[in-house]
Amino acid sequence: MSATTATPAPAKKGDFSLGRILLQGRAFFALILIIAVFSFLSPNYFTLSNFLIMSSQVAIYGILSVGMLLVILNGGIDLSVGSILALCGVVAGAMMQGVELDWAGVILYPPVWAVVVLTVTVGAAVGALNGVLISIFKVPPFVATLGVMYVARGVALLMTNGLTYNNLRGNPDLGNTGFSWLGFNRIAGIPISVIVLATVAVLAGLMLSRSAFGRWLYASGGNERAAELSGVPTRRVKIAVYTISGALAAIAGLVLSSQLTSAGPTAGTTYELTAIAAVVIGGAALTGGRGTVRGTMLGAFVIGFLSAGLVIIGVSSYWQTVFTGAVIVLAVLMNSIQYGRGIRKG
Amino acid sequence: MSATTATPAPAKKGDFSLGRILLQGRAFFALILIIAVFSFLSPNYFTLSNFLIMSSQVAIYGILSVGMLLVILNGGIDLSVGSILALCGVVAGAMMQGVELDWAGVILYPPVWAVVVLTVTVGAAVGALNGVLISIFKVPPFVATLGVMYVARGVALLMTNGLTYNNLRGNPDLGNTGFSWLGFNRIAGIPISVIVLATVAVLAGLMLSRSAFGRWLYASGGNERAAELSGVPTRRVKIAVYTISGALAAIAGLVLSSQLTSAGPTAGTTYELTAIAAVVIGGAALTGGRGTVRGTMLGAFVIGFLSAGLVIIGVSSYWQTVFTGAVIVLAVLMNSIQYGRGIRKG
Amino acid sequence: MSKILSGKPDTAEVVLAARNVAKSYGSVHALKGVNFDIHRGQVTTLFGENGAGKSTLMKILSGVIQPTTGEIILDGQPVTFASANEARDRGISIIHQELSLAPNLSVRDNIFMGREIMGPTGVDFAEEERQVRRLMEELEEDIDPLTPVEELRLGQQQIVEIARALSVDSRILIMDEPTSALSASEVEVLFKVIRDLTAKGVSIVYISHHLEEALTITDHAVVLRDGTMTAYAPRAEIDLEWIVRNMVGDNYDLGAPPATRMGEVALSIRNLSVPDPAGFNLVDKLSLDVRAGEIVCIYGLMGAGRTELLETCAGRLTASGGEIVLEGREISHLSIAERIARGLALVPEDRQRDGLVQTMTVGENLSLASIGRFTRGLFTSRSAEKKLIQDSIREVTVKTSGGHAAIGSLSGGNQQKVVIGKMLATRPRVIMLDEPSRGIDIGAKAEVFRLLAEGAKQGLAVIYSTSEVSECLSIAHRIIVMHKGRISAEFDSTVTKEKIMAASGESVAA
Amino acid sequence: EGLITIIVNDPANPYWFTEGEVAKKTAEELGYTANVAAHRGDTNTESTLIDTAITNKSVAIILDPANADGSVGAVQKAVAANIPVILVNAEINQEGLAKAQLVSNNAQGAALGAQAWVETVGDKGKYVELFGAPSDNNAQTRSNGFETVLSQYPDLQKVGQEVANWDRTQGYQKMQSLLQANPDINGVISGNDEMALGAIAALKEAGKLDAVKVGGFDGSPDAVEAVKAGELQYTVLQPVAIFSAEAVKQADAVIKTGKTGVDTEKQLFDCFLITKDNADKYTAPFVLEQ
Ligand SMILES: Nc1ncnc2c1ncn2[C@@H]1O[C@H](COP(=O)(O)OP(=O)(O)OP(=O)(O)O)[C@@H](O)[C@H]1O
Ligand SMILES: Nc1ncnc2c1ncn2[C@@H]1O[C@H](COP(=O)(O)OP(=O)(O)OP(=O)(O)O)[C@@H](O)[C@H]1O
Ligand SMILES: O[C@@H]1[C@H](O)[C@H](O)CO[C@H]1O
Ligand SMILES: [Mg+2]
Ligand SMILES: [Mg+2]
Repeated sequence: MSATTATPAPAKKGDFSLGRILLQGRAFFALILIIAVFSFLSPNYFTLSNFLIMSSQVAIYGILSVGMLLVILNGGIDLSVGSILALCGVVAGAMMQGVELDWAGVILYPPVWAVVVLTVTVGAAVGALNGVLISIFKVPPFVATLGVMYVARGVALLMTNGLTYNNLRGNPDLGNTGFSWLGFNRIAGIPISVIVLATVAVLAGLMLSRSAFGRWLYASGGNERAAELSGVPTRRVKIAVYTISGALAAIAGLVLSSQLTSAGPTAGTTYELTAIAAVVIGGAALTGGRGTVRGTMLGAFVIGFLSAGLVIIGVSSYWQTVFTGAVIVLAVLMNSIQYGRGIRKG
Repeated sequence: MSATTATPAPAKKGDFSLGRILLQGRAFFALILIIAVFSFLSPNYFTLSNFLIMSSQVAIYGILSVGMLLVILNGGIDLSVGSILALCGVVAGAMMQGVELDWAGVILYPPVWAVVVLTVTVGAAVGALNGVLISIFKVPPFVATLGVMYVARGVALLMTNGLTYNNLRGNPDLGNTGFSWLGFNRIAGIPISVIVLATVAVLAGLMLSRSAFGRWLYASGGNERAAELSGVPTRRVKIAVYTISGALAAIAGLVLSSQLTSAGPTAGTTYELTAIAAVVIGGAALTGGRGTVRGTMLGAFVIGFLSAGLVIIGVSSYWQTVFTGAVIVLAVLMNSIQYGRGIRKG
Repeated sequence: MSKILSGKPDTAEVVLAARNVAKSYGSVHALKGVNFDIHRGQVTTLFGENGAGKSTLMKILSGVIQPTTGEIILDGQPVTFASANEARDRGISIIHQELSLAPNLSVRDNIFMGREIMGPTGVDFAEEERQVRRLMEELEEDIDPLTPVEELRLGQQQIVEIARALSVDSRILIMDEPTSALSASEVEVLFKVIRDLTAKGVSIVYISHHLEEALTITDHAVVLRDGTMTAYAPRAEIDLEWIVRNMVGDNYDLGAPPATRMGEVALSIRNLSVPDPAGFNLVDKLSLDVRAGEIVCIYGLMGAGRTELLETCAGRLTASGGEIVLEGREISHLSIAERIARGLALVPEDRQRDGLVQTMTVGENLSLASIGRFTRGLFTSRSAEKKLIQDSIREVTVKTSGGHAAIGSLSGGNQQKVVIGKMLATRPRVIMLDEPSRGIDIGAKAEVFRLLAEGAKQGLAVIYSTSEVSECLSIAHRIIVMHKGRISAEFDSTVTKEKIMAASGESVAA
Repeated sequence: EGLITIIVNDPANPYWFTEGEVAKKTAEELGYTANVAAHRGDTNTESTLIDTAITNKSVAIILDPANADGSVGAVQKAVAANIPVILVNAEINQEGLAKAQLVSNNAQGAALGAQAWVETVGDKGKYVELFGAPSDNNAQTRSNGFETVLSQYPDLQKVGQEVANWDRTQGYQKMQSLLQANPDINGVISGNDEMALGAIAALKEAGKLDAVKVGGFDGSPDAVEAVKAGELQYTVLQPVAIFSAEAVKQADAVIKTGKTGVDTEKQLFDCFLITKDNADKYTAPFVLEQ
């Protein structure tokens, strides 16, 4: 996932791995510091099993953050991801309960793969709605996604009448078991959710650094007009970006409801803020055009490892709130000090 | 509160009042429409007493929105207002309960005016912290205020240990009665909170349209570098703007705790989003430099009258969520269609 | 509608033509029915005042905007372009007047964005980089393809813009003021490239306010005025006087150094140094005194450090050593606002970035730096402000429908006048202008210089920087040449162009 | 007969959902019209809803208060407008305002739960507790009730307590971290069912559900399912269906006679234990056939 495209300082070919990482963001140090401090404070922190569990908690935020990164690179913001997560969880839940076809008088139980595909499609569609509002109807991203945030949440509540779908395990007789695989299984000891996160991150990283689409994304985030005049299909890029963000929110919703084996309409409230925080801690600029997947992953892990650590050492939930805020500001403060230097004003 | 400064289209002198209002924002139509529809649906909507009650509900959001408008005009955003509101409510509550001076072995009961002054000072100080982080340490506004949002909330929770202060009526023996005046009394039949809102709005409108500071604010929101080179003290303006926003959040906190005669640390959650929505529905641009107090007031009333109306006609709370989102998008969509026309890209 | 005032149509093949093209923005008629021909393998130059409609016409020919009425004829066939992309596919590309680069991307990414060279595993970065290196060699610029564009100075960014247009291999290349930020030697290189291109049959449209420079390259000249074509002629029939007469209807004169009474030293710069983060000094122990009533011109190549010198005096940058003394008082510790209040004003180089507040009206921009002048007590006085704005508009002759017009509706040159007017409204004792003539037409330029001369007669001290030698030889009493942060020579107004250029470290243009 | 305004906390929790539905149904059976609104724990929203109830000329308000201290003002306002208020599920810390406060006997329920919990977990070992929203008195009352019983067993050691705000996802995440900090626990006691269900998901994922026993509180349908499946040891049924209906009936009495017909303002409704043994008697949400 190296992204030559957007490293703040021009990177020479030689100093690839370490030097680059050190330079790239203080988020890396923040993470090391967090791990060191908590390992010192609790013997249970620095264990493989804890890292795996923490990573699987990070997975939800991490997947959202990757979508958020794309949106932010494009110069936008997506406040609706938490609601889309909930809506998609509920949609999946509804399908697992069976889709009643009134006119045919039958109840269909789609197989899990179909549930997954349909759910991701719903997420993508809601994301595309954001994209269309923003790129065609010129509604500012903050407002469009704020509106969709309310609407999606409301629809999720209406669909379930406020209640939570509980039975997502499926039924062998109906051929729709397997939903909990995402949340429960492990491959080579690694939780599936972590593997999903890694896959999403690697694909997004490749896309950003290797594909034409990636360059278009950075270009339209950096100067939309210039990009447009150079032949970048900026509108399509924008719609695509929000669509991807919506699809990733759907994936996060699937992972979360699989972990909980239940899906409720109030899930994911305020997750958009956490995702944005991860992206920004990871060194991306909210003005667009600057940021990397690697940074964002670091940001997500900083937040996840911090909050898990605070629970493990038994800090009161109020202090957890205070620390989270302080770390967000401090991590970004360090980042902006770094950006400030050596760059010509402009 | 007329603000020539930011009308999108060049306004001729003649068509002052009506034509201007009609042009200025579809928010006005949205408001009329909302009032018309609900008056039709419920006999209880179109009554003086209901308008006064609804206006006193709008007061809280309205006061926050005025602060938010200043911040947004300056090209920033303030996510911390909801938390500051809660923190200040709690601070006021704590003072009303008496300040224990351990070393002196006495409990001080400051008079209400002192409580008000001190609380507003606390709000202004937290706001100034935002301002300093943003202008001196160059932390992006979204992040700085997101961090402060968590920290302020956490501090409020810690101060009360999660509980709510109940007894804000004071005690005649202690000479600290009168706190509920803000929330309960009326002057000439108009609730004090509405009068506070009107005062805040008129002062802010005058400041924006007639004072040098107002001009500085629009200028630095429109192009900070150019403003700076024209002698605008852009840093001081920025700090001032966040300080005012913090102080207004404190005032909103006082009004709210006075209305409720109690102050809890979880008050005001997500109010920042409502305030932002009001500002944007009122025609301000999130990129800074464009917006008026009148528009923002219209935006706040649109949101307040809509949600009150939905409750009055007994729409389910899920549909309320859906409608709120839809109205936000639609109002802004109409606004951006208007902006889109006739303006040369920058 | 258009009248051919002189000359007859050239025999060379017309590849692209506009027929009766008109464009209106609401009540503004930017073009009022223009005919315009581009000939194969030749350079057609378009002259005209600011706001004459040159850029508008070019944007129409390159598909960026669509005409209100009229036709575009490509190779004899009427065509319509829905986008710049479509026009580019048909072999037409354009270098825009305002830079259109993504600052966050590297030079390579900017040149190839939207036109990626694809390899088996995605974008073929190596091939793109190779091509960029070749282009840079051709343009004789030492710019690394991987440098982020935001780290380049303006002139280099303009080179990138040119390289991007060249990389397309178009048949028709439109250049809208491509040299406004280039030095004379860079312009020379560009002209060499243009000659190579025309030799290969590429047709060029060239727009510039540097009239003499443009005359050295052009094959045909077309003059636009108020959205109408007023003259056409082949190279053989035109000279400077012809252009100016057709452009502004009158002859012009940049003026001569005014006879003023030189007073005390108004601004004294002593041993001033400004460091670059990279280590060297952008301004290197520079000393300069300017007296009241004196006009000083600073000439230098791109990167000579003029902008840094002036911005440091204005207070935007901090010096690492030395003193700035305004009328006998050291002002290094003062803020920008305080310096303005003491009578030191700067008209910045980049009007879009540093000069104008795009969200404000013409009037609000004009009054922005002198709010104190119309504030009574707590509040501003509407009538006093209005008067100030009207005076300013008259004084610097801004072509606008009035103070309430949106700043973006003005042409580039008129926007420039607003920036100058804004700083003059502060009633400065010393005014510094960084490249005040960038992108403004000859008439406006003459007006600006007349204004400065007027000011000087009343005791104003004037410092302006320029990259055009002829501007040094107009109203300046004294000409300073800067090179690598130092003063390399100092002349009085009787000096020749050649001497100035030699002192700047520039090879004298042919 | 007039409008009865019913204000619940957040219908996204099945408990409050039932509370609203039952109240509404009862009111309609008695010939009233009814609106159900939700304040979602925000005292300001609650105050707004009370305003609306006044505007709508409601004849009575059934309120599940948002905050023991913070809701006093809102209730006062309704009382000042001469609208009788009946509180359900949660209390306010002031008597004499509401006509009645109908709540489950949280202390009794907590004791009942803790007893059952000791029976399944045993009298020694380590456990953690999931705590509800601190703004709700019920959270502390239940926690105290648990403590009273469990502290009698010296070999039972509480090694952790986390606030999970009555929420399933938070219960899940907090449980995951608690498990890391205390891998050797053998019991979890939870202030409500939603948090317990979150904890169960975390335990399942960690493969520890067999070793760690979980107890819930509320008697929500999902929890009863979990009890039947053997994943949750028990849940304490709050008679919400009973007292919501009762609240409306008392409101009706107040409207018609001026009195609730019950002597005390605070009326406690005893909770019932649901275990595998009697889970089949759970016939409708929050209803246990006796
Ligand atoms: N989008 C627009 N909206 C309104 N007016 C416009 C717009 N674009 C151009 N104009 C007007 O059209 C006229 C022609 O502008 P144009 O940019 O073509 O001038 P130009 O000849 O290129 O001038 P310059 O030498 O300053 O670049 C000007 O009066 C300008 O104000
Ligand atoms: N001695 C030097 N060595 C290398 N680079 C230099 C040196 N001096 C200046 N530069 C480059 O030139 C830039 C200074 O450009 P600046 O804009 O100040 O020059 P200028 O004389 O104002 O030219 P312009 O006509 O562009 O305004 C610096 O940012 C730096 O990159
Ligand atoms: O008593 C109720 C229920 O336990 C619910 O689950 C959460 O809120 C409490 O007030
Ligand atoms: Mg032009
Ligand atoms: Mg310069």
